[in-house]
Amino acid sequence: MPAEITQLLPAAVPLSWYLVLSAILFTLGVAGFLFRRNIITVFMSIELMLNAVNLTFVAFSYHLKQVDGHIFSFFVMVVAAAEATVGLAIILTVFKNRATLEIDEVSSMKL
Amino acid sequence: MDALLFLTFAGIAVLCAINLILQTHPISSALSLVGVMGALAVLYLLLGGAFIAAVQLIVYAGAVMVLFLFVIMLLNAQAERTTSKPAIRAWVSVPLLFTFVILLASLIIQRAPAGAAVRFGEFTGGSVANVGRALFTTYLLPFEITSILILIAILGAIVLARKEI
Amino acid sequence: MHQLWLIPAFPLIGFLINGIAGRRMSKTAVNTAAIGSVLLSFLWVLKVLAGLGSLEDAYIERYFTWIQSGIVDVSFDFAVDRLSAVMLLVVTGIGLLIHIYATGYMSHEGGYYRFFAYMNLFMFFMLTLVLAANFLVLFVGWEGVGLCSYLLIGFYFHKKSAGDAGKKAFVVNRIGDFGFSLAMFLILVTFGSLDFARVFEKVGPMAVEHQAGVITLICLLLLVGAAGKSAQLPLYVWLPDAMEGPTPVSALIHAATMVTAGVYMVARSAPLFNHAPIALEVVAIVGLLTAVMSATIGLTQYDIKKVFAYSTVSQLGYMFLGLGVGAYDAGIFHVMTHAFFKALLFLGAGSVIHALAGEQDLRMMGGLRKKIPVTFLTLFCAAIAIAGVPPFSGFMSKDAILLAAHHHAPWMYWVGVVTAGMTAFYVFRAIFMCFFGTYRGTAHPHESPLSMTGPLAVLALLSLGGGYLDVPHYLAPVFGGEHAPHETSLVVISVLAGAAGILLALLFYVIKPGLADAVSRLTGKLYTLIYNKYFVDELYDAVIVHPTRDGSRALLWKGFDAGIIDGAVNGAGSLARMIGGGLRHMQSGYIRRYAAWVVLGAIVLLAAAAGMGGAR
Amino acid sequence: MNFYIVTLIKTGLVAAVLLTFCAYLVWIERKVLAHIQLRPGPYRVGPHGLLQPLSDLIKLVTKEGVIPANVNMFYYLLAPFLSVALALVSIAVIPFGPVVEVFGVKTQMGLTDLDIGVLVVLAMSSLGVYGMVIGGWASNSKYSLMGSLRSSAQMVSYELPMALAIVAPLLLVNTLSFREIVAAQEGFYFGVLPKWNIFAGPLPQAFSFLLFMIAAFAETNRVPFDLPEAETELVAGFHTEYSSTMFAAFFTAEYASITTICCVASLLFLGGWHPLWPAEYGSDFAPVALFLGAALILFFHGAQAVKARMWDRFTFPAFGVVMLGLAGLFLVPFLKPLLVPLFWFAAKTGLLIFVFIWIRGTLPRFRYDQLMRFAWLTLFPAAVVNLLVTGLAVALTTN
Repeated sequence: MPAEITQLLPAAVPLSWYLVLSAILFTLGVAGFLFRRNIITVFMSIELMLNAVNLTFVAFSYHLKQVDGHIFSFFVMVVAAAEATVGLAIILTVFKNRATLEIDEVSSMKL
Repeated sequence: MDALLFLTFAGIAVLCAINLILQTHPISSALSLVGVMGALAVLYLLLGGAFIAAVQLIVYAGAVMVLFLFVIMLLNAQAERTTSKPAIRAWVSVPLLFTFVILLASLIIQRAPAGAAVRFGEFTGGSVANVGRALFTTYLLPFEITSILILIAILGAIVLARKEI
Repeated sequence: MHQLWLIPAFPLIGFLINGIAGRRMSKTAVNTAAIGSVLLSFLWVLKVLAGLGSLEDAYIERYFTWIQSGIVDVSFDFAVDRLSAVMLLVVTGIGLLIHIYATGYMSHEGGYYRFFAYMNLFMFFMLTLVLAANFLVLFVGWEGVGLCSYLLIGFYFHKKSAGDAGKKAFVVNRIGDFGFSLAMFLILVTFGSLDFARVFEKVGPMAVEHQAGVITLICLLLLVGAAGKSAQLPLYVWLPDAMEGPTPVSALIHAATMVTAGVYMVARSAPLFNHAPIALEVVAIVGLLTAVMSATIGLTQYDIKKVFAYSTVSQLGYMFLGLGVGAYDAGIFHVMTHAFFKALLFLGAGSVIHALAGEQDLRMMGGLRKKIPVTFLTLFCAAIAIAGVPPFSGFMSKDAILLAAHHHAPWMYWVGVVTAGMTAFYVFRAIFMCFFGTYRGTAHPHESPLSMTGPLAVLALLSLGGGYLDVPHYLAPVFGGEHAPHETSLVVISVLAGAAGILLALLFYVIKPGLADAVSRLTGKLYTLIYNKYFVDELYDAVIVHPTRDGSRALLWKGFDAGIIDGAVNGAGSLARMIGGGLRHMQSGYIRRYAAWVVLGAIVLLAAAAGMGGAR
Repeated sequence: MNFYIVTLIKTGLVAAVLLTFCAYLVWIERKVLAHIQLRPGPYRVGPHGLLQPLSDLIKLVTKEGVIPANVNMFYYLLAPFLSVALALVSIAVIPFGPVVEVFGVKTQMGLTDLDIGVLVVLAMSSLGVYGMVIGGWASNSKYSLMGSLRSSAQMVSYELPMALAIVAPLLLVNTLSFREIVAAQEGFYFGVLPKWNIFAGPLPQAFSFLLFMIAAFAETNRVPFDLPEAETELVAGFHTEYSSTMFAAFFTAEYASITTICCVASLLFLGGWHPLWPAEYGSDFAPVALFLGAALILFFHGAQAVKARMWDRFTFPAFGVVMLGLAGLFLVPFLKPLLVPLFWFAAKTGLLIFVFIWIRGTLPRFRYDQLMRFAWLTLFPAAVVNLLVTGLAVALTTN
């Protein structure tokens, strides 16, 4: 590896980099939620936000030298899986009833 | 080396995430999300979370996202049509989001523990044995409740997927 | 560990079985569950008592911490000492007999399983009450027996009078419970604990309050509670009405066990009362007044169960008199003997009623001696026991009380003696009206089945011989062993009073039947007063019930509820509607718009956090 | 830098061997199937068709790569790449033998050894779905789409029992590293019965092995679970629209994953490179005896060659000489510690692969609904019960 690059970069990654990365990913998730109109994509944006949060958990787990953060992200994954199951089933039902995946067309509670 | 790896995979994650919101076709978005997840898995490895990295791939990338792809293909979802509306919304939302991320980042940098740094290999508490021990002792109750949650989710999905609704 | 908890647990299991599955079970199965559970409980009591030996000191079993909050630290404990040992034997023994009796008595009634479920539940709560090692556990049992009493009085809930009687008992008991609750709070504040052992340990070194103080207040409040449960003045009014319940209930709950809970509680709190002589005096006077007043009412009643009900109130008065004059052991002794003969009286009365297909009026009976001989014989045993004929049980315990009363204040003795005479009179009046003379009714009397006469016989034996169980001596370690000196003359006088009562009854109702009416006409107004129970119910109605009801209706309902509360509720509703009307436009149904609001909120929060600076 | 050089050498070696083996696996499969059906199989290209894979390769590469109209080009090209890449990644965590010393360099046989090797294999196998899904979707054909839906559902469903079947032996060995798993299976009961997981106490994992193999058949889309490529009934599947090299890539991916999964099975259940019987009883000479026997048979057949196959007179003895040479290699003292474990590992894996082919020649195909019902109503509950029983046995015997 060229010496210049090695000198340019810190020997160890500051914790805040991870946290800022997480913040950026989270914001991108929010942006996806706000800009995309396809329900499935919106749903995926939520998954992105969850992933961003998981990164913070794991990063703090490293910082505190405790395994608890991993457990929390594990639970987040489980919840995400359950959420995906039910959410996708709902999307299927919505599509069956309204023949659309546009989120703005699903703005009323009744048909 | 650490920083290089971090920057590489953080870059991949951010690029994939941007691609997620820029692509109009849901399949492309889904695959971008898989990319984000893969990159995050590598970052978890760097943070000493071997188990959580593997689970990230197996559960998230291997199961949840496959489910998404599945539904997209089943519904034959098409790319979003462009409409005239987003212009106004973008004027409001983009500054809002920029404020959000800048505030968040400044808060993080302001309050992050000074001098805290991540060196690969310094923390090995995320091995399968450690996670398993914590999961089956300290977090036994949440863990068991999780199983109930999953059961309910399965039931809910089955009920929703029936023909009559 | 002697597993005390099993004692109440058995009836609880019986209750659960009958309560949950009883509807689908045969009568035999219900009987097995109900009687079996009580029998097991009784046997377990015997085993525990045998295992515990002499019981000089209380034996305590701790189970778990119940409430822990600030100074309140209550654990769920059971304890047995000699006092509760006597009560345990009485409750489970009499309870067992009455359960057996009830299988015969209730055999033709609807809601058979329900009856036994309630009875078992009652046994559970009563045993909890007796076993309690602190005031709060005792209170649990206390409330529980109140509940069961309510349920069982209103057992024939389709009859309005039964439902009303149940409610009356419940409400009157609440007044007493209110006093008990206040007493518990005061105990907690004063002694920092509700444990009997801790409280009595702390009260020991305190000075005896010759002037009213906090202990006196506690004791008076406890007395209020006891008066409610044990039907003392002025809260006795519920007990006569409680006779609406099935007769076994009257025998078990409203004669033998529950109503003596007040006596038990006061005796249990003896160390407190010993430090409050004023309260003790009040206890004695309340007891005496109750005894006299209800005895006079008993003289004039025609309903056989009412007669015995007033008799119960009167006898409870005796017990309180015993407690009040410091003869706790005599009081508890009388609790036991009274449980024997009064249970017998009620069960006998039940047998009579059963024989006459539901007739309760003494004027419609007569001459039943030949037709239902077993019932007559057993009832007669009970009557001579209660009338204080030596050497039977009533004589023993009543004399112990009277002697102590004389030792305390002679006038109390004399009033007691008069009451004893009246007791003998009204009991024998009932016996004579029922079994002698000619039959005045219409039904065809028949002797009761063995399941009923069996318990009657056992109780008769206990009524006659129960006095030889030397309870006061046994209880000496609990209350201290000072006894009033034995004075033969006093004993003779009280026996004579009893004999006079019996003879008078004989004269009035067997030899010259018309004489009673003549006397009642002669006394005129007084008789009417007594016959109508001193118009106490009417008085309570006029002074308490009506004003409360009218006041509630006018002020609380029309004024406060309809005006202020409803107004506030409606106002809140319309306010919410107004605000909602404005905010409704935010609820567009467009999820992404909601998300934008959330983001905005998050930004505000973050900005606030950033504005606070590095504050951690 | 020593590490990088050694790793590069090993990677090259493994890749070369694996890819060659995959190519020859096709030849082996065709030969075995042919013999099951009493045919000679490939025979024309080279002696006994040994050059057939090469000619197949030339054919596939030189064919025109048809790209159907209106496909999503990026994903269409990505899919085969993804398939083959993910299939090859798993081999990186699989050890082939113990730590050895070659030319003074101490190294392990295998590319790397992770603490979570088993999880990596699982993860890669679950990511393997993407190749199919994307390929089927990008082809812009309903047959492909249906096929990819079918196969992804199948893969996701069978992944569960497979993972559960893997967990049961892991309970016995208490580690997720393949090397340690194999190490835990060293030794013999009563001096003869190997302590492999299918025999090991407290609960022999033979049933888990069975479950794992069934799920492995489904994961690799092999008969009787080869719905994804049922050309005759369902117009094949996700690769219907693929041709030429891209088709070859899918093909390679499938054979690579068969190889990987058989390696995993022998590592998890069959004791890896540990011999079937102790060295005291001459297990080290088993390869010599085997290759000698093979040579003898070849010589015999060469002598017996019929007129119709004149070349056999020369080819059989030639192969016999090769076999003799192989047998001789196992007698060279300094190669022996290197080759004997490798032999045992290869023998077990090879046997399992033979079983794959054998089954293909024997069983008919499942119908799709039967396939899914079998996964969820038979295999999955069986795996759960198996895991619970194993866990109970382990819990009762430890401490």
